[in-house]
Amino acid sequence: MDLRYTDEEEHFRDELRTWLSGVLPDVPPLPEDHTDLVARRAYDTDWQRMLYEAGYAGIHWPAEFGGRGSTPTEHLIFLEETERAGAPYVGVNFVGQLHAGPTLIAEASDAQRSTHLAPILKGEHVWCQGFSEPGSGSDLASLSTRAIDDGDDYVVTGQKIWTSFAQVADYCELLVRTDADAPKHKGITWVIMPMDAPGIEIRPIDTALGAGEFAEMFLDEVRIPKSNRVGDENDGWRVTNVTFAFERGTAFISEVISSQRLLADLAAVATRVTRRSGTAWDDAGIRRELGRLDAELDALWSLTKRNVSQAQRTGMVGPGGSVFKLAYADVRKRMADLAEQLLGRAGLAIGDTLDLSDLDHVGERLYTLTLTIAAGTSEIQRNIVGERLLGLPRGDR
Amino acid sequence: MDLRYTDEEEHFRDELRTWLSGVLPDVPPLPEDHTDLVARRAYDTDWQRMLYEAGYAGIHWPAEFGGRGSTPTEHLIFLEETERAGAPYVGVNFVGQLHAGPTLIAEASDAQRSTHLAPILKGEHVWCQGFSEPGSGSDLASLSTRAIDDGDDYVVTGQKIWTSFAQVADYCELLVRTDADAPKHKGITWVIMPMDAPGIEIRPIDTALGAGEFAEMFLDEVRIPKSNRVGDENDGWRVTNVTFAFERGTAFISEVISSQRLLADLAAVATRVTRRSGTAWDDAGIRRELGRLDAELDALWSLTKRNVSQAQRTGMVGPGGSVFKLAYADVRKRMADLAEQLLGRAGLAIGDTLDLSDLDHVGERLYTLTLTIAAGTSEIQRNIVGERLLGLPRGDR
Amino acid sequence: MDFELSDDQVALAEGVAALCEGRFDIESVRAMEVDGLDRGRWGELAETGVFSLCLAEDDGGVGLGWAEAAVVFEQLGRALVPGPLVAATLAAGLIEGAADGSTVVTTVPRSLGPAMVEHAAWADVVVISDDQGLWSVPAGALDGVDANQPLDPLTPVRRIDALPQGDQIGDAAAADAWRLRGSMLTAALQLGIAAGATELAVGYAKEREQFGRPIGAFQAVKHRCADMITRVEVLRAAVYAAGATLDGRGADSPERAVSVAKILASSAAAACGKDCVQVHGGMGYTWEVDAHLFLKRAWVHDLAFGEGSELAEELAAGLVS
Amino acid sequence: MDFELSDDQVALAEGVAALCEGRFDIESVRAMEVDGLDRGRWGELAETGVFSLCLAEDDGGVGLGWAEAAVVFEQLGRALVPGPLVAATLAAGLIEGAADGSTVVTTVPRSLGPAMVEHAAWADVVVISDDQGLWSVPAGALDGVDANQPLDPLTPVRRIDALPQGDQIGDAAAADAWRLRGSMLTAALQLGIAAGATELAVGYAKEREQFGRPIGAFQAVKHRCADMITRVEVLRAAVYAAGATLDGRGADSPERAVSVAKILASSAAAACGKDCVQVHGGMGYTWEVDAHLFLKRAWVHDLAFGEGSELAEELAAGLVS
Repeated sequence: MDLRYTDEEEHFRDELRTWLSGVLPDVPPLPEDHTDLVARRAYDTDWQRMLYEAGYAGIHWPAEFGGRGSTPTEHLIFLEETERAGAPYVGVNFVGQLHAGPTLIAEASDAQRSTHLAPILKGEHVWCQGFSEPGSGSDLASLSTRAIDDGDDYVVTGQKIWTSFAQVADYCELLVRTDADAPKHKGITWVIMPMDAPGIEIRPIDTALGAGEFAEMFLDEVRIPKSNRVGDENDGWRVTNVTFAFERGTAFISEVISSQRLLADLAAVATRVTRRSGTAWDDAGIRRELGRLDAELDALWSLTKRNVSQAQRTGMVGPGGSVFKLAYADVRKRMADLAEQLLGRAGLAIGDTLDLSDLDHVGERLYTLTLTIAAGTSEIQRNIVGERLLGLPRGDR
Repeated sequence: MDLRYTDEEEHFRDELRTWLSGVLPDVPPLPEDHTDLVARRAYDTDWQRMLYEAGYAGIHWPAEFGGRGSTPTEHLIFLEETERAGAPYVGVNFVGQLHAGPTLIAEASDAQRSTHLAPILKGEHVWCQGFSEPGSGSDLASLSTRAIDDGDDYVVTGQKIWTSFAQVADYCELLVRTDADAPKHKGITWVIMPMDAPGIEIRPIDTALGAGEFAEMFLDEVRIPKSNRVGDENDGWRVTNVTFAFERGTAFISEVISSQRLLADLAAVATRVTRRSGTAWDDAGIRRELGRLDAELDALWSLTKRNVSQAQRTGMVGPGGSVFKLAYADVRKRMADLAEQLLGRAGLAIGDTLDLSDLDHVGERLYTLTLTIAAGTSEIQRNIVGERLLGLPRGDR
Repeated sequence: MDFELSDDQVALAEGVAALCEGRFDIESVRAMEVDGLDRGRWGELAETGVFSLCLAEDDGGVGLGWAEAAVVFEQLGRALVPGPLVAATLAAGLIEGAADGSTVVTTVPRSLGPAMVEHAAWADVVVISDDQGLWSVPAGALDGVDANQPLDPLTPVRRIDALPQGDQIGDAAAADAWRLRGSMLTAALQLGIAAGATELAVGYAKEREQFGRPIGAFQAVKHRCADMITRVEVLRAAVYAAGATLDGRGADSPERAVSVAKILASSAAAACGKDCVQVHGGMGYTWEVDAHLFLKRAWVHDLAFGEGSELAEELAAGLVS
Repeated sequence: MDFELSDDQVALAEGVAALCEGRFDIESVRAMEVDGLDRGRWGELAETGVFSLCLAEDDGGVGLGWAEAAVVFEQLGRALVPGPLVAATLAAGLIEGAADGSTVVTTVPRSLGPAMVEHAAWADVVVISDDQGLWSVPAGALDGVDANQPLDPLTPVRRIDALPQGDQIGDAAAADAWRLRGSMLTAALQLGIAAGATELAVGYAKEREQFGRPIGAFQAVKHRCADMITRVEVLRAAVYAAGATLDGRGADSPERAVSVAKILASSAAAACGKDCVQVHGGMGYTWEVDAHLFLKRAWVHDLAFGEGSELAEELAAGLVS
C-alpha cells in the first residue's frame, strides 16, 4: 500500500498537464444553448479529435485497436487532470468511447472492428445506446423490442428510451429480442443500428431540468443487416455484460473532482449569505455539515483509488462500483440540501443565485435526483450489494 | 374541529389534578433497585389499589365490569395528567389493565370475568403475556408452543419469550397451538395459565440496559384446565386481536409527555455544556435540531389527539397507531443522537452525566433502540401502513 | 376536544377538490407555464369564495375560519393550483379586487440586497412585508428581470435589485398577522403537496410492473410509500391544529402552532416530492410526469413565510425560556 | 499508486484475526466485564508485537508502519478486544512496560471540570494530554468513583472531579503526535467494529427465518445490510489512506487524512451498530447477543481522540482558507 504515484505515473501526469495547458486556452466554452445538440456534437467531437491527435483518445483501449493502452492509474490521472483543468467532458462520445467501443473490441468481428473503432477514436462517429425501454426499466432483460428474422436482415420494431444524443448519433448499440419464447436473458441479440436507417423516429425527452440530451426512439420495421450483429444470435445479454470487464473503477472520477469544487463553492457561499447577525458561516451546524461532506468526498476519492488499484492488480472491480454509487448519491443529495438551506430565496430560479455564486447550485440540486435512479436505481444497487457482495439470498427483486 | 376541551372534560381534569396533588406527596419514589421485581410489584399494585379506591382504575373499562367507562378524551387527560404530575406508571399492571382485562371483557365467560376482572382492577392479580416465542418473532402466528388435548385439560409444552414481569405474575394470557395441521392462524387457542402451575420455569432476560422486567418462560407439560380457555378452541388468533378494538390511540401518551420533558432537559443541558467559546447552546445547528424535535413532538401530540378523537367518534383507530409509532421512533432516535452529541464524554456511563443533568439520557439512548423493534418492528409497521392504509399489494413479508 | 373535521368541513374539502379536478386539471395548470395565469380560472376560484373564506360576511366574505382555510388550501396544494393563492387570501378585504380575483396580488418579504419576487409577472400589485408594516407597489413599477428558468415552472420569479418602499397599507401588527396567517396557509399548501405526491407515487406503485409484479409489492418501494404517508399524517395533524388555533380553538399560542406546522411542512413536502420522483424511477425525472412539479413547488413554498430551518431555531428558544 | 494491501499486510491481518479468534474469543472477552482486564492475555497480545508495531526495531519494536497498525487495529476492533489498546501503542517506547504489556497505560484529554477516564480501574498509569504536552499519573493516585454501569460494559470508566497535573513526559509536539496517531488508531478500531457488526448482522440475516424464508431475502433487511457494508467500505478506504499518510505514503497532509478517517468512523461504526441491533430484532436488544457490544464500543470510541462532530467543524475551515 503506497498512495504516492510512481515516477512513471507522475511523468504521465506532467506530460498531460503540459499538453492541457497548451491547448485549453484555445478551446471555446461549451455552446451556450445546451439544447442545441448539433452544436454540442461538433464541440465534443472537435475535442475528441484533439485527444486523438495528442494520443489520448481511447486511453484505456488496447494499443492494437488504436487506444493508448494506459493502466487504470493513468486512466485515473487522465480523468482527474482533465476535470481539474476544466477540459471538455466526453459528452456525445460517451457511448462510443466507454461502452460500444469496448464491446466491439471484445466481441466484434475484424470487419466490424475495422469499420467502427477508428472513427470512434477520431470523433468521426457518434454512438448512442438503445437498451432501456419504457416497459423494462430496472428489469432490463425484460425488453420487448422485437427483431423478426427476414433473410439477411433483422426487421426491428419497438420503442427505446433514455437514448442520449440519439438526435445526432451515427450508430446505435441496440438490444433486440430475437427469441420471444426463450427465458428473458436468452433471447436477446446485440446489433449495430445505423441511425440513418428508415423507420427510426426520435422524440426528445425533457427532464426536470428541461430540454437536454435524452430521447425516445420509435423503431418501426427498421431493417438491420445480420452482418451488423455482434456475437451470436440470442447471446446479446452476455455481449452487453462483457463491457463490465472494462470497468476499472473510473466511472465517477470527474464527478468526485467536480463535487469537491461544488462543495468549496458552497463554503464560499456560506461566507457570503447574510443572516440575522453575521453570515451563514457563523452557523456551527452549517460548518459541521460542510466538514462532514468534505470528509465524505475525500473518503470517496480514496475509495475510487482503491477500486482503481484493485482493477490494476486483478483486472476488474467487484461490486465496489455499486458501493461507491450508493455512497456518492447520498453525499450529493446532502450537498443539495445544504445548498438549498444556504441559498434561501436565491434558490428560486435556475441560473440566478442573486450573485452568491457563479455555479448553478439549483440545477445541480435537480441533477442529484438522477443519482439514485440512472444506471441502476439505488434499490437495484442495494440488491446487488446484498446478494453479490454479502451473499444474502435472493427474494423478491 | 375544536381542540379545546369541553367543560365536562375540564371538570374531569380538575378533579383528577386535585386528587393527584392530594395523594402524590405521600407516594414514595420507585424502588431504587430496578432489578427487584417483588418490590416493583408491591409498588405498582399499591398504586393500582389507590387508583381503584379513587375510581380511576380501569378508566376505559365499561362500568358494568367495574371500570370507569371514560371517554377516549378523558382517558387521554388521565394519562396526560398522571404523567405530568409524575405519578407512577402502570408497570406490572400493564398486561392486566390494557390487554388481558379487555380481552376477558370481550370474550370470556361470566364465570371467568367474575373471577378475574375485579382482582385486576384492585391490584390483587398481576398478569403477564405469553405470546412471543424465540422462533416466531415478527411472525407471531407461527408460534409452536403445543397444547395436547388430555380430557379436561390442555397439556402445554414450549417456550415463550419477552414475558414482562413473569417472575411476579399470578396469571398469564397464553397463546398455544391446538391444531398443528391447520393453517397457522387457525390452530391457535387463548388460555389463562395460572403462574403457580407445575412445569413453568422462568429465566430473566437481560437487555442492553442490563437486568430488568423481561423473562423467558419454559413450559414443560404444564396442565391447564380447559375451563381456562377463552373463546373457542382454535379461535385464539381472533380473540387476541379483539383487544385492538379497545385501542383508542392512547398507547403513547405518557411517552410523548415524558419525551417533551426529556427534550426540555436536553435544551437545558445545551446551555450547560461548555465549548471552545461559550456553550453548546451557541451552536445554531444544535438549536435548530432542538427546535425541529420540539416541533415534531408537538405534532405527534396533535396526532395523538387526532387519533383519540377518531376513536371517540368511530369507536376505533385505524393504522394511525402504526403511523404514530414510526414517526415517534424516529424522533426519539434523533433525540438520542442529540443527547450523545451534547453529553460528549459525560455520556460514557449510564446514570452519571457529570452533573449536566439529573435525567438518565444515556439509558434513554439505549431504550430508544427498542422503539423500532418492540410491539411490531418498524419493518412490520411499514408493511401494515403500506398494505392496510395505502392498499399496496402484499409481496414477500 | 374534537380533532375530527366536521361534516361541513369535509364537504368543503370535497367541493374544492371537485372544483380543482374540473377547472384546475393538470393540463390546464401546465398550460399556464406558457400562457401565464389564467385569469378566467382565477376568477372562478375567487367566485367560490376561496380567497374571501375568512373575511367576515359583513365585509363581503364567507365568514369561515382559518381551520376551514387550512382544509381548502390543502386541496389547492394537492392539485398544484398555481398563482399567489396565499397573498390573495391575505389581501382579501385589504386590497380592492383581491377577494374577487380582479386584482392579482403577490407578496415578498423585504430583504437587504436583491430580492426574488414570486408571481411578479402575473400580478397587479405586490405587497412587501417588513417589521414596520405592509407596503403596496404596483407590479408594473417593479423593475427587474423575470427569471428565464424559475425553479418551479409554475411559479415565475422576478429578480428585483432593490425593492421600493411602497405605500403603507398596514402597520406592524398587520404585518405580523400577514406573516402568521401566510405561514399557516403555506403549510396547508405543503400538506396538499405532500399528500398529492404520495397519492401519485402510490398509484404508480400499484400499476407499474417490474420483475413480474407491481413494484409496490417490493418492500423497498412499499416502505418508502409508508414513510411518505407517515409524514403526511403527522403534518396533517400539525396543520389542522394550527388552523384551529388561529381561530382561537386550540391549546397553544397561534405563533407556536403555526411554527410547528410550517417546520413540519417544509421537511415533509420536499421529502415526499423526492420520494415520489424516486418511486417513479426514470419516469420520475421526466418533465412529462408530475412528480417534479410537486417537488419543485414544495421547495418554493419552503422559502415563503418562514423557512423551516429558521423557524426551528426560533422555536428552540422557547425550550429554555 | 497502489491502494491494495501487500501480501505481508494481508498476512498480518490474518495473523491478528487468528490470534483474536483463539485468545480473545467472545467468551473470554465478556469474562473481563466481571474479572477485569485479563493481564495474561494482554501480555500475549503485547508479545505478538501489537503495541510495539510502529516502534523502531532499534528501540525493541517491530519497525512497521502506521498502515500496518491500521490493519491490525481493524482486527482488534472487529473482535471487540477490550482494554486501552490505543494508549498502549502510543505509550510504547515512552513509558516503560507499555510495549510488553507489563504496564497498562490509559489516557484521557485534560478538560475543565470533571473528567471520565476510560480503563482507570484496569490501568497502572494514566497519560493526560493537553495543549502543553503529555503528563503521566499513577492510576492509583486518581481519586474518583468507578461508574457502576459504564456505557460499554467492557470499557470501565472512572469519574475524576479534578485531574492532577502529573509528571510531564512529552512536549506539545509529542501531544500533537499522540492525538493524531491515537485518532487514526481509534478510527481503525471503529472500522473493525463496523465490519464486525456487519458480519454479525449478515450472518443472522442468512440464518434467521421468518415467514418461511431467511430474513436476508426481504429487501428491508437486505438493503439495510447493503447500507452497512457500504459504510464499511468507504470507511476502510479512509482509514487505510490515513494509515499510509501517517507513514508519508499519502497524498494529503496527515492531519487531514486522519480527520477524514475519524469523522467517517464516528458515524459509520455507530450506524452499523444500530443496524446490527435492528437486524436482530428483539434478540438484538438482549445482553446475550453481541450486537449491543458493537454499538456501545462504537459510541465510546467516538468520544476518544476527537469527536466526529467537532473534527468536522474543524475540517470545514480548510474549505475557505
